[in-house]
Amino acid sequence: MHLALFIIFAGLCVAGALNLLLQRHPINSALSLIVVMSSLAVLYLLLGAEFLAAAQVIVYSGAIMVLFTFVIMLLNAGKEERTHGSKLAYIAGFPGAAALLGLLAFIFISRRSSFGQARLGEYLATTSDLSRVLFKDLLLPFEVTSVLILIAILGAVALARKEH
Amino acid sequence: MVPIAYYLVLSAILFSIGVAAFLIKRNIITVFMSIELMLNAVNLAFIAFSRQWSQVTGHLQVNGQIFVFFVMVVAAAEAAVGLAIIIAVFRARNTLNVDSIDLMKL
Amino acid sequence: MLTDHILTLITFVPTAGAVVVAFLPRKGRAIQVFTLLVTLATFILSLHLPAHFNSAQRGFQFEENNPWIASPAIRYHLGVDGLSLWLVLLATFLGPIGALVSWSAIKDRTKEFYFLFLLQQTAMIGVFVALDLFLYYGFWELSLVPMAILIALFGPNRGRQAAIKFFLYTFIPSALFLVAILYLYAKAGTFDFAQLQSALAAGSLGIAPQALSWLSLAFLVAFAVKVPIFPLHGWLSDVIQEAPTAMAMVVAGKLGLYSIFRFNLGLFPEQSRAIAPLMIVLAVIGILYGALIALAQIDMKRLIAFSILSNLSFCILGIFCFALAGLNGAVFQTLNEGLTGSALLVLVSLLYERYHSYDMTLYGGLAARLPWLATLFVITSLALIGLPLLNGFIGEFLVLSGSFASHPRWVAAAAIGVILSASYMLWMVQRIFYGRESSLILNRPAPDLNFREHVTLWPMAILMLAMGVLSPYWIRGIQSGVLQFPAVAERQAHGSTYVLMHATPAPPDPAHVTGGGTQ
Amino acid sequence: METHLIPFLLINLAKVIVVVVIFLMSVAYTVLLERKLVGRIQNRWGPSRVGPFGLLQPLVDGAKLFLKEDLMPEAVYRPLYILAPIIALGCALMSISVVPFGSDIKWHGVQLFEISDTNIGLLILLGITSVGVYGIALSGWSSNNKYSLLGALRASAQVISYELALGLSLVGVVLRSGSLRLRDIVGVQATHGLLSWNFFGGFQFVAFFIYLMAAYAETNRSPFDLPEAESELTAGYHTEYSSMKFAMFFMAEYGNMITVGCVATLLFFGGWTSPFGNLLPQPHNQILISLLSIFWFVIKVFGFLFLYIWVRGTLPRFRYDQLMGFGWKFLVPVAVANIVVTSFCIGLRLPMQ
Amino acid sequence: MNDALRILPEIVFTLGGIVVMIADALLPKAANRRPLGWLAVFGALAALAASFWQAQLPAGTAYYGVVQTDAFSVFFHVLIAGIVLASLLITLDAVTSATESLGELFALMQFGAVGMMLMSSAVELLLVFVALEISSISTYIMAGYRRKSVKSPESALKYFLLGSFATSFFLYGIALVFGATGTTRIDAIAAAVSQAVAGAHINPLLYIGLAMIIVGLGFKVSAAPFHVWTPDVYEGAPSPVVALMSTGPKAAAFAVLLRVAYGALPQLHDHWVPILWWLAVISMTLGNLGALRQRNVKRMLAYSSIAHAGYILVAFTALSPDGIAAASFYAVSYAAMNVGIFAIVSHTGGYDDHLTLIDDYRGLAYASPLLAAVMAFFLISLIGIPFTGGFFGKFYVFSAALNSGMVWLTIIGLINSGIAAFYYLRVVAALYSEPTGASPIMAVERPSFPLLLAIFLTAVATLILGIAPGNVLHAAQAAAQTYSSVK
Repeated sequence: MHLALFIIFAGLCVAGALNLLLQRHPINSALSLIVVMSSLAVLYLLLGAEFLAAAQVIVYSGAIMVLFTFVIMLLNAGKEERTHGSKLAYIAGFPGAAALLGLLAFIFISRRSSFGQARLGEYLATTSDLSRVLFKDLLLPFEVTSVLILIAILGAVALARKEH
Repeated sequence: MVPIAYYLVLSAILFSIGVAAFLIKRNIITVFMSIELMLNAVNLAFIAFSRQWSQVTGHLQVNGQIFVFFVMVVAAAEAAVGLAIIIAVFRARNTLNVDSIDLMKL
Repeated sequence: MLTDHILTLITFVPTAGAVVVAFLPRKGRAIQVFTLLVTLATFILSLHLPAHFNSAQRGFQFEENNPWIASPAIRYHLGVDGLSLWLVLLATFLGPIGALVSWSAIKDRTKEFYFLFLLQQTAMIGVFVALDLFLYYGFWELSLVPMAILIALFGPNRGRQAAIKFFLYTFIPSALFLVAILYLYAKAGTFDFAQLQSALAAGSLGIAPQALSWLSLAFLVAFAVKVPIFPLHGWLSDVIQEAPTAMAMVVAGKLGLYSIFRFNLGLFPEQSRAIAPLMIVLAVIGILYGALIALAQIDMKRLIAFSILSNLSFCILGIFCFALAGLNGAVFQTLNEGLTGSALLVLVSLLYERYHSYDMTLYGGLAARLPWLATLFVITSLALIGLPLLNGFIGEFLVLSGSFASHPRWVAAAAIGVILSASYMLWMVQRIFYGRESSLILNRPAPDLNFREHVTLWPMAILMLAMGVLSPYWIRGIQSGVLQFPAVAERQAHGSTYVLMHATPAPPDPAHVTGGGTQ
Repeated sequence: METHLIPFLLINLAKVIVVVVIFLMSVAYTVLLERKLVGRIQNRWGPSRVGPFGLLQPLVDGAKLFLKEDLMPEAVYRPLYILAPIIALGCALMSISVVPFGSDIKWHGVQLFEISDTNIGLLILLGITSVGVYGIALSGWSSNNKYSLLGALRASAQVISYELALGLSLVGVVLRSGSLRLRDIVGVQATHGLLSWNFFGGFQFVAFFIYLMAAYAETNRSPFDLPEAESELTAGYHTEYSSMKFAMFFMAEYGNMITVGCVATLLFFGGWTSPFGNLLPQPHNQILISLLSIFWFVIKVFGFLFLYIWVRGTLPRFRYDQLMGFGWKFLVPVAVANIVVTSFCIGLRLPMQ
Repeated sequence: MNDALRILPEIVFTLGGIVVMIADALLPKAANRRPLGWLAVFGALAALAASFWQAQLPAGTAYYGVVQTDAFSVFFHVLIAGIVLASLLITLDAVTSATESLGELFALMQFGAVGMMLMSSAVELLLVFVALEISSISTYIMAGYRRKSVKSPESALKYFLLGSFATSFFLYGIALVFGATGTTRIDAIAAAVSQAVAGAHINPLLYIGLAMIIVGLGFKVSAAPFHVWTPDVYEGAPSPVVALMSTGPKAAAFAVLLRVAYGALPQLHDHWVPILWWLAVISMTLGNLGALRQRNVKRMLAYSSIAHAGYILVAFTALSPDGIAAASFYAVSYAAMNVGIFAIVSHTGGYDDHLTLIDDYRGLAYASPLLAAVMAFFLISLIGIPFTGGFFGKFYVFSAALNSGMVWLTIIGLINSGIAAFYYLRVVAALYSEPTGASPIMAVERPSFPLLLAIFLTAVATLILGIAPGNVLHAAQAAAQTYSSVK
């Protein structure tokens, strides 16, 4: 069942990602990305990260991507124009990305035994497991994110404010 | 039972698609979305590695998962700021095409 | 206290003066007067050096050697020997002259001018006295900046281009020079000249011979540009043309030549000898080429520029013949060039101040109107040509005689340069001062030298005569410096001072090479 | 995992069907309830023709909506136009899946009164509600209509803004129970009846009011129903919708109302537990116990629905800037303050436990 | 409490930012925001003092080993506090509250400093990441602060997109390193790697992870070929902000790179040295060649900053304590001169950048001899003329590289610095040329007190670093001792 679920949702992920790449309308891209993110949430569940699965849905699908769609709607973004941007992007970008993928995939596959197998229900990380590490070992990074968020708020306010 | 390597390969695929999309998409918002896709790929890698190390050490390792938590927070902050910037640019230029944002030539 | 830190004082009094200048009011003559006083003070201070210099003693005198930076090991190490002694004096001597000659030539932005002028003064003196390679490089590079800025600021026509040209010509080789210094430091762990010298001579650094050749080449190219030596002289005429007189006086010659002496001969005797044939050829080409081009000039400053090139090539010839006489002559000729060339530039600038042109064809028959100027012009020209009794003769004679034995053919060719130089100088004198009075002269009546100009020129003229007549006094000091070069020291055993020497390469004798400069 | 796969799936399927049917029915009757109540508040009768007291009205309404012609405007972006109501209703239905309706009773190892019992039930609820906004947003955008778009924009901004306050208001409750599992949260409120409810005993009334207001905004209900403000935007995001698709939006809205009510009940009012704690004699019959628990649950949820409708009938609509200001400048700071105070209280009490 | 002392400067900056932010909210709308700037300046001063104070703490970690106070982090703390202080002084009068929301800007600068400081002291890659984002996001925002201009949001956008792109790479790199070693702590990674090296089975993921981390940080320090954003961003962003972002985040990113290279993966130096070697060469060359073509002062300085990043990378290849010290020292001297020159550019160019071309600067010496002189001084320092910080930094960097046998790198680098002289000199020459007609440069005002103070401080720092670098050098060398176990 694990494998079946994996194949289904991994397939959804890849399909969504490719769709993001191929669609020309930003809203379609956004929706494909939501599909990717939600499927990833399921994969997280399969890997035993239930808190993160929920967080994934809440934060990514529920907040970040809503923001994206909101902005797409607000700016009434139309279809992508087919301008020919930098040729370099095509010349170097695709092979580069493909090379990266090939390299990583090769390593992952060739060393797959060293990574082990994931079984359903094993190593389930509960919220309290996470919080124990979060509030002890990683207390400072956690506290510091507050500064980050403060900056984001300040920035959004400062940038979005109307000129007086 | 699924080899964790599959998850990692998936993450590599998503990351590469993200990179490609970043480079070839022409709409700013979509470009930004491809960054989000890359971050998601990273998250998957973190969780998979976290699981791998749980297996290697024999007890639960959550450090990788916590990383993901932070990435999410950061991504949210980034999205807020980034979209504010995009709106500001749109106000000034009335376009969302990357190639049109060219008042300053490289 | 004064004697302990005399070199520091001499070097940095101009800097202190520059700082004060920065705060002086622009109105009135305060800046000029102050600068003159500072340069005079420096000159007087520097007189301390020959007064207390012991020419019998080998090695450096008036040394100051304090740690500056712990790691990398950089020391504040100053000192003079016979080689640098007169060059320091020449620099400080030209200081007041430069201030005087700029007195009325520089009318606006005086503060900038004198500030940079004094800084340049520090840099030049610093180059001559620094014995730590880092410190030396500092002064060396620093000497470029005020020069370049002043050229850019005060160049009448193409100042900016000339300045940039000058800077790039000198700066890029300097970069390689720095690589060489760093390489030496990496190998030896010290920047100290004396330590490096002994270590290199002992061959204890484990540097491959090929690397040593490259190192010496890096040094040489940087210096050669600054001299300049024949194919690297592209900047010279432009800079001489564009630079204010006080800068044109010092831009060429002594810094580069001194450095070749000090470092190429001092640190890389073997390699210098290896490259000597090439350098001699270049020197002779430089002599002839400079002279020939000078013959074709109608612009006085360009003519002087090429004559400088020609004259400096004599020094190169003297250096790379590796004969004591030639080396002595080269140092002497360096001094000559500094003096005579400066005097000539001052004179031309005085003409320009009066008639606003450097075009020789516009002049004519000035001798009757400006007898003093004409007199001094002639004296200087004769000195440059190498008339016996004047300084130029001694230098050229020593160089030619020193190198004749080893390279007779090339030296014969170089001797043609002497004749050529006589012709273009005399031609210039003839064109400007004799013949029919030109319309320019007629239309623009101008006074003869005023008091300030007399004060500027006569010391130089007297010095030319003094150096010509009392040459042994100078040579003694110079020789004490020259003798300590490993290249020379080994031959000193079988040859008296003025005797010609052959230049067969011989392995350095460790007993001699450690003799100089380490105490 | 004691159970075999097949019975497990079958029981779960049955649960889902039952819950969905009941849920949809209650949605229908909530509509009726609203019409009736508002009618009373406005001094009218409300629907009264179809069936006794108009009880059959929802069925008729439903039939009408189904039979109506499904208009597909020319300029809409079809895929999304169709997808939007599905998302809206889907999310509304999904969110009920983690809600426990009654006490902890298992049959064949399967929880009877809850479709899915997970450790992170609360988070899943939040997640699903947060996804629900796409329904509105996409509907507005794909309709290609100014009013719809404005309504959708308003809705998404509003939902994003209030989600923050909503989430923060729940933190106090989670702190008190130390779990994200809804059953655990109810569990800590079960001991002393009313007194141990989070609302009273947990001193989470501030949180509750924040939750309440945020929930109104989240569900686009009056007084925060700006996205469909008929005086300004015709019908907001669903202007272009008709027939079945409109009905789906309609059902989603009321479904969300019910879910919100359920959540409030679970988090603040002790869920299915009796308000009187042990004061009332406990029946020994398992079935009675479970029925009783469902009874209490339904009563409480009904109370909320009543409150919803009551508010709608009495309060005027906010202005948009007021809405945003209220959310960001009042609710969020108060919610944060509530978290700080609560965690201090819990922190001080902990050593004694 | 002890833990808190180890992040004292960060705490001071955070509090400073919060105070400014709240004060900004409490002030009436029309009120002048300038006092907030002074408030922020005092915050920065306090942070500077706190950083100095930290020097006497014994080296050690805090918060369960995620931050480390040692000579290295103290060095960078002081540097960053200094940079922020100077940048605040520049901002104080450059930006008026009439045009922008000043309070937020001051708060952002301080918050950004928190991130930069934490980057230099973090020994846990997670914290590094969060800190990096703090510093990056705050600079993204500040780059787009000049809303009247069209270029400013554009520059913010480019910076943002490419910066986030780089962050993803950095993050993926961390993930791979984590996958290979099972930890994200610098020391634990080092231990795991040396174990792997000893057992001769190095996980290839490490290599890719390392490369990706370098790519990510390469973007942040604007090393070529990851530099494409730099010119546009510097051109569009307000000059006072450029003063900060061209130095502060860069210094911090270099600190991270040092920690990663020398702290976590010294065993892999065979692999990262060649990468950094090429990055250094490409950065220096592209930076200088790019700068040659520029007519806009800010763009020219942007390309110059790419070249300077290259010089710093040269120091990395030295693989010796001297290399670390040289990189640290160069970061200081670059900060001094670059902040200084942007102080002047921000004043003469104006907040709206109405004077941007090199030709526009013609005749500054006539309008304001002092500004021109100081600017020339900074330019000369950027060229690397002796007795300036720029020279000593370059000297030290190349000395360290040569000591490790990097002869070609040194030659390439120094030839580059020779080429670089050309474009700096063009500006110097322009400064001292006669202005053409009614040049607007003649209307340049006298700088206000805070700006003068900033210029003075940076100029003095540049000079001292050139003449008496002893103390800073000593501190840098002490910092380098933290990772002296290289090789």
